[in-house]
Amino acid sequence: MKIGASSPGGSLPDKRCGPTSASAGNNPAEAVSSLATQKGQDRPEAELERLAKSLRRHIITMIGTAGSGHTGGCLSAVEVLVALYFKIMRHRPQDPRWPERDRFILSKGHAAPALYATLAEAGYFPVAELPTLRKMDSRLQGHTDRTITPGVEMSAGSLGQGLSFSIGVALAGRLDSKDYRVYVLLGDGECDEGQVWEAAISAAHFKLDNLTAIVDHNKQQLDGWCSDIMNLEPLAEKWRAFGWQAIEVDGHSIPQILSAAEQARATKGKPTVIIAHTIKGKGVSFMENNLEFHGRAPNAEELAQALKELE
Amino acid sequence: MKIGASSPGGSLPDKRCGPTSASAGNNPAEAVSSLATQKGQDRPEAELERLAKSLRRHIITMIGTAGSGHTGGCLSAVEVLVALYFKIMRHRPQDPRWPERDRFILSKGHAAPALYATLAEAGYFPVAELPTLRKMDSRLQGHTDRTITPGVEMSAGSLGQGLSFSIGVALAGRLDSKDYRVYVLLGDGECDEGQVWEAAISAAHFKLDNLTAIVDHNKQQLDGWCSDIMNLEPLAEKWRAFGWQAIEVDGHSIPQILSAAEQARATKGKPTVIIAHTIKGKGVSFMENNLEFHGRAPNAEELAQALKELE
Amino acid sequence: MAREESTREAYGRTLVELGEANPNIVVLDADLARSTQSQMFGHKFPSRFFDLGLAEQNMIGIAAGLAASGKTVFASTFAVFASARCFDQLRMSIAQPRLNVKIVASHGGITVGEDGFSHHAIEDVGLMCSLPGFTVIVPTDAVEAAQAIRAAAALLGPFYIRLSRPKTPVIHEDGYRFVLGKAVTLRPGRDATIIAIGVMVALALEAAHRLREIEGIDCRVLTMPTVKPLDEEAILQAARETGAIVTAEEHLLQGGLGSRVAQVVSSHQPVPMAFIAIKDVYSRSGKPAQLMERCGLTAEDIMDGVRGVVLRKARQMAFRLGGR
Amino acid sequence: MAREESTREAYGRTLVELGEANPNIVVLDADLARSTQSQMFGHKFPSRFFDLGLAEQNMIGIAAGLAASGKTVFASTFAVFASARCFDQLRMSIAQPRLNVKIVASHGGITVGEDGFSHHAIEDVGLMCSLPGFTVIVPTDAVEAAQAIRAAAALLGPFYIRLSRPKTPVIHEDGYRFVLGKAVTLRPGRDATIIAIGVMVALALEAAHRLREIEGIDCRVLTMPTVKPLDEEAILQAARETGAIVTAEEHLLQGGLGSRVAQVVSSHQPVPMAFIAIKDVYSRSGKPAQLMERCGLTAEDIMDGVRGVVLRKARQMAFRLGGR
Ligand SMILES: Cc1ncc(C[n+]2csc(CCOP(=O)(O)OP(=O)(O)O)c2C)c(N)n1
Ligand SMILES: Cc1ncc(C[n+]2csc(CCOP(=O)(O)OP(=O)(O)O)c2C)c(N)n1
Ligand SMILES: [Mg+2]
Ligand SMILES: [Mg+2]
Repeated sequence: MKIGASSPGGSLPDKRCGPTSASAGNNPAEAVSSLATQKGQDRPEAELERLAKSLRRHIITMIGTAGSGHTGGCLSAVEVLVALYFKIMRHRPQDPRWPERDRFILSKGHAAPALYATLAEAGYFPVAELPTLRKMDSRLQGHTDRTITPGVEMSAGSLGQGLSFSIGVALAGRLDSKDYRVYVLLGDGECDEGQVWEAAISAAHFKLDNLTAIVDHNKQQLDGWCSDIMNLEPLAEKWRAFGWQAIEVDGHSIPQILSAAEQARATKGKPTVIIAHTIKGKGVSFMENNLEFHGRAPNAEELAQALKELE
Repeated sequence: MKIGASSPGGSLPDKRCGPTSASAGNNPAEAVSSLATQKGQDRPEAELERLAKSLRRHIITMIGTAGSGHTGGCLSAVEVLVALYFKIMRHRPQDPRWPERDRFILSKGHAAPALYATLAEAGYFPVAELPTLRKMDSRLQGHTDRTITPGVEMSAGSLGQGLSFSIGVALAGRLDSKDYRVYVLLGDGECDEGQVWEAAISAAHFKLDNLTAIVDHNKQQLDGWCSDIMNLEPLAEKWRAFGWQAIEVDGHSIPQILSAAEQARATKGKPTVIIAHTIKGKGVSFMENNLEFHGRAPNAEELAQALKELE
Repeated sequence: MAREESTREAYGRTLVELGEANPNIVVLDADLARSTQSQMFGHKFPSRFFDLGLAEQNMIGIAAGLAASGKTVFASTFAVFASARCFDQLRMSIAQPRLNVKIVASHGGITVGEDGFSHHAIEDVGLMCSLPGFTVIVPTDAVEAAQAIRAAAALLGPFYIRLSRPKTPVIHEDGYRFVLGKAVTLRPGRDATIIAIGVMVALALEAAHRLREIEGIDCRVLTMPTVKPLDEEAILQAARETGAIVTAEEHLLQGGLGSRVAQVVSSHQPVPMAFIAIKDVYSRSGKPAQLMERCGLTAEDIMDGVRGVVLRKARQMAFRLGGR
Repeated sequence: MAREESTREAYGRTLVELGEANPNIVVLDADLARSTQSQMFGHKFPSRFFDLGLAEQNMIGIAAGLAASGKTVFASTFAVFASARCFDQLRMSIAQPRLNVKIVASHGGITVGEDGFSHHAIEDVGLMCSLPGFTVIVPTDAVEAAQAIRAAAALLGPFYIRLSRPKTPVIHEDGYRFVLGKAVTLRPGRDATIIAIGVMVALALEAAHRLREIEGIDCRVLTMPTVKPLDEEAILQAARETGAIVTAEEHLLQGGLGSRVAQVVSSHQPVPMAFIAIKDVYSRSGKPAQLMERCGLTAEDIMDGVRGVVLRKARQMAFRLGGR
């Protein structure tokens, strides 16, 4: 299962991935806050934007090649993933189960392609592997599978379960006096699931300030706009009433995501949720807010068109 | 399954049970608001208090005789049941499935004995049947069973399910242009269950103003105080953030319950939750706030002592 | 057998017909109406259609409340969510009170394909058969699905109907009449009986055909669309007359058709059996046909099963004739 | 057999012993710690005990997250809630990733008694056997329960252990050693085999004793505490040597021990079988003994089952000897 560190397809040098770099290394003092330690090696915002664009290209190419998959909800989550994997989290692509790593749990498992593209760019496995998505014997399953994909923490695909899992990981961190942080990404439609609210109550009860949830608030679920299918608003108020700090950001603004993560880290005694206002299908004109692309792949023509937009 | 109207054990004359009385009869105009129609036949508050006391005597006797059952959560719900069955709801004890009836759904199914005592006093079946609780072949099951007990709307016992059921009943009322109202009683511990919040979101989404939930907020669940086991506060805020009108009352004050129900009825476009602050084990000194009596029956001695207190 | 239609398309179409005839029908879905095809009803009768979002538990409870108020309720989502995500709700709110709710679940089995294990319902039939009061149906094709859905609508009580994602061959002729609780003999035969359901029926027919052509083994083929209650008569007749049974299902070995048939056979007429079913493992992403092959659900697998039971039956006969 | 202890008491006691030896053990409950006896661990090791309130789904997810982080996790609630209320969570979060979580469920079966059907777990064993990756154990008595819990703690991977509410006779001697995956012969015999689990074991022994005394029928009695994976060897040996099998379980006919044994037997060595199990119906409130009688779970029912299979075996023999 161990794979080469640098991916052939243009991944960033792995020292940029937080404390795996020489400067952050194993020094616990430096490892405490990856946000802090990375201050010095900040890459220009433009580079992150380029990275986001490249993730989007991977995503639509993978899904287009596979012929099925959830395009819209992958594209809306890109900036969140870029911010987490290339700025916020400390992690070691060559050592995916490094015990001190910050954890990212993808609760909205149908956005697996977005996570795979991110992991590949970060160096967990070769970018060349991405086109195997959804193919027989691929490590890149239609929905995440923790047993075969390096860097994937949880098997998902049945929605509503990731926050509970994350609480378990956060509790374990506390029990073992580890200072890793746990990030979990949920869909907004996913917040219909009762288990999310069972979990929300308990995370607040346990005062899990090492846990940050992010809701990809793209306003759509499978059958339509959330406001038509099952109105979630006021979403931030719900989380606050459940004992969480809630921060609303533009989910396509990496600086806003970073500052919310910093605020989450600084907040003691309660978990934080970042409500990331996003656009489903973001980045490709004819996919944006287009319900059809929730669960459908672009055909060859659409793919070509989309890639052109993402040049 | 049909049984005599008046129970041998001192039930109130059935004309007091809302529109089954001659004056309320089948006149739809009068049936619109049972609270209103009953204004004229208000019984003195003292009589309701006597009724509450008598329900408490039934409850502890039934559970004591059965040798098992959930004493505390029955006793905390008594005033709510008295207010509903003897003041608020229009219903016909001789015709338990009367299509126009207001519905009461006991979601916290372990409070079945409290419901049975209420139904017997209202005339659904003889008070003499109460001591068969939990016995083989009794119509009075340990937890409610809609298939055999007159007046029981839902099979319960696995917590967290009654609000969803009630929404179905409320939607059916709307589809059939019936003006019945739906009342559902939940435990506070029960509100840990995610299904309750799935249901809460959807009731608000559907603007079910014919639905009123009541939370028996006795601050205890099975393993301890809610604040220790799984903190629910701020409970009213949670419901409000989920789109409900929330009204907090002293759950042992019948006038407060009545006025909250009136406010619920008058509120259009959203469902209402009445948070009834209660005392678990209410009415028997050594049972009040005594965790032990969540799920245990009084022994002979305790029963005698409790009955003395309730004289 | 040229025509193909998915059973879920038949569902959407039939729902609309039923909705036209019966204003009492209400349809629910849990944010998968565009996949299960319940949306066809929703477009036609928006006031009687409720999409509950991603909340399967709530959907079941609401279905129960509507049914308790006199509605005939259809509730749909993917098979894995319809069974596994809300089992306690099905149990408490629908099965025990025997309320009039029809759970019509699309995307049964592994032919869901690329979505992977989270979306493969491989245990749903067993789970639903564990609910006293439920009738469980796995239609063979779109023709039978439409009729089973009508039968469910016409009868009071809880039903589970398992549909498939892909288009599948239409096997029954237009004149075919589905009878609840009855097996259907698709092919006579004396050497062994294949009892198949759902997408396995076409493969069973193919296996029987090839066994006859190549090896001269004469297989009876039954479909048993009503998995609960079973047509015990047909099973025992097959056991008596053919002396060997192979079951074939797109489901775990545990709790499904095969395990139910084995209990009937063992109780009355023990004969050699083989079970074509998914072994104790979760599947992965892949094309439906690839997954069927990996999971041992091909015509060849059925043929192997038949060869095995026929051999064991022959040994048993020889033993009988030879005495000990 | 004079001593009685409930298997859940054995659980509480064993958990504390395990917790002392292994600081890596974490215990969860869902507001039933005072009933499941997990509270004994909670009192001793409050920092490693989490009571999650009435939230079974969340409990399973949290268990998975803890296990994925290296903890050995025990999670308890009543059997009906542990299986039916969170099946999809068990499937996704624990079974498929094969995480190290031990679901120890108390209050299995109908011996729960007066609480009624909502609290009677009659389908849990079948459900849990539908989860690839899970080992499923129904201990016979408190002695075996303690050992099974230790065995589960010592092995990586998901376990389901079903315990009972009432005190039950201690059947195994103190020197007894539980071996995972192995049946235990409690009594030799040649005419038929009774395979029993849980509270049915004592009744099976009684039935065997009385059949021998009164009718001269010589029954082998096996317990099969590991319901998954089954000890196929012991089953087939019993089929070969005694030619007739009766299973006995406090569980639905559907999906339980009997259905699993029937598949093994039919696949290799078909013999007459009878199934002592709960027919397709929910039970009600009553004393455990009354419910057992109503549901056909008594020593007499087992005896009837044995008489039936012995008769069918004899007929089959006669048929064999006589030829056709
Ligand atoms: C429990 C469950 N029910 C239903 C589905 C089918 N499903 C897949 S994606 C989806 C919509 C999810 O909406 P949202 O969480 O908003 O995701 P996003 O918009 O980010 O794609 C649904 C219903 C599922 N995967 N899991
Ligand atoms: C789904 C489910 N989980 C667990 C139980 C066991 N149980 C019965 S009562 C109870 C506590 C309920 O607390 P609360 O809702 O506050 O009831 P009350 O205090 O009014 O008695 C529990 C955990 C159950 N009946 N259903
Ligand atoms: Mg969305
Ligand atoms: Mg309470």
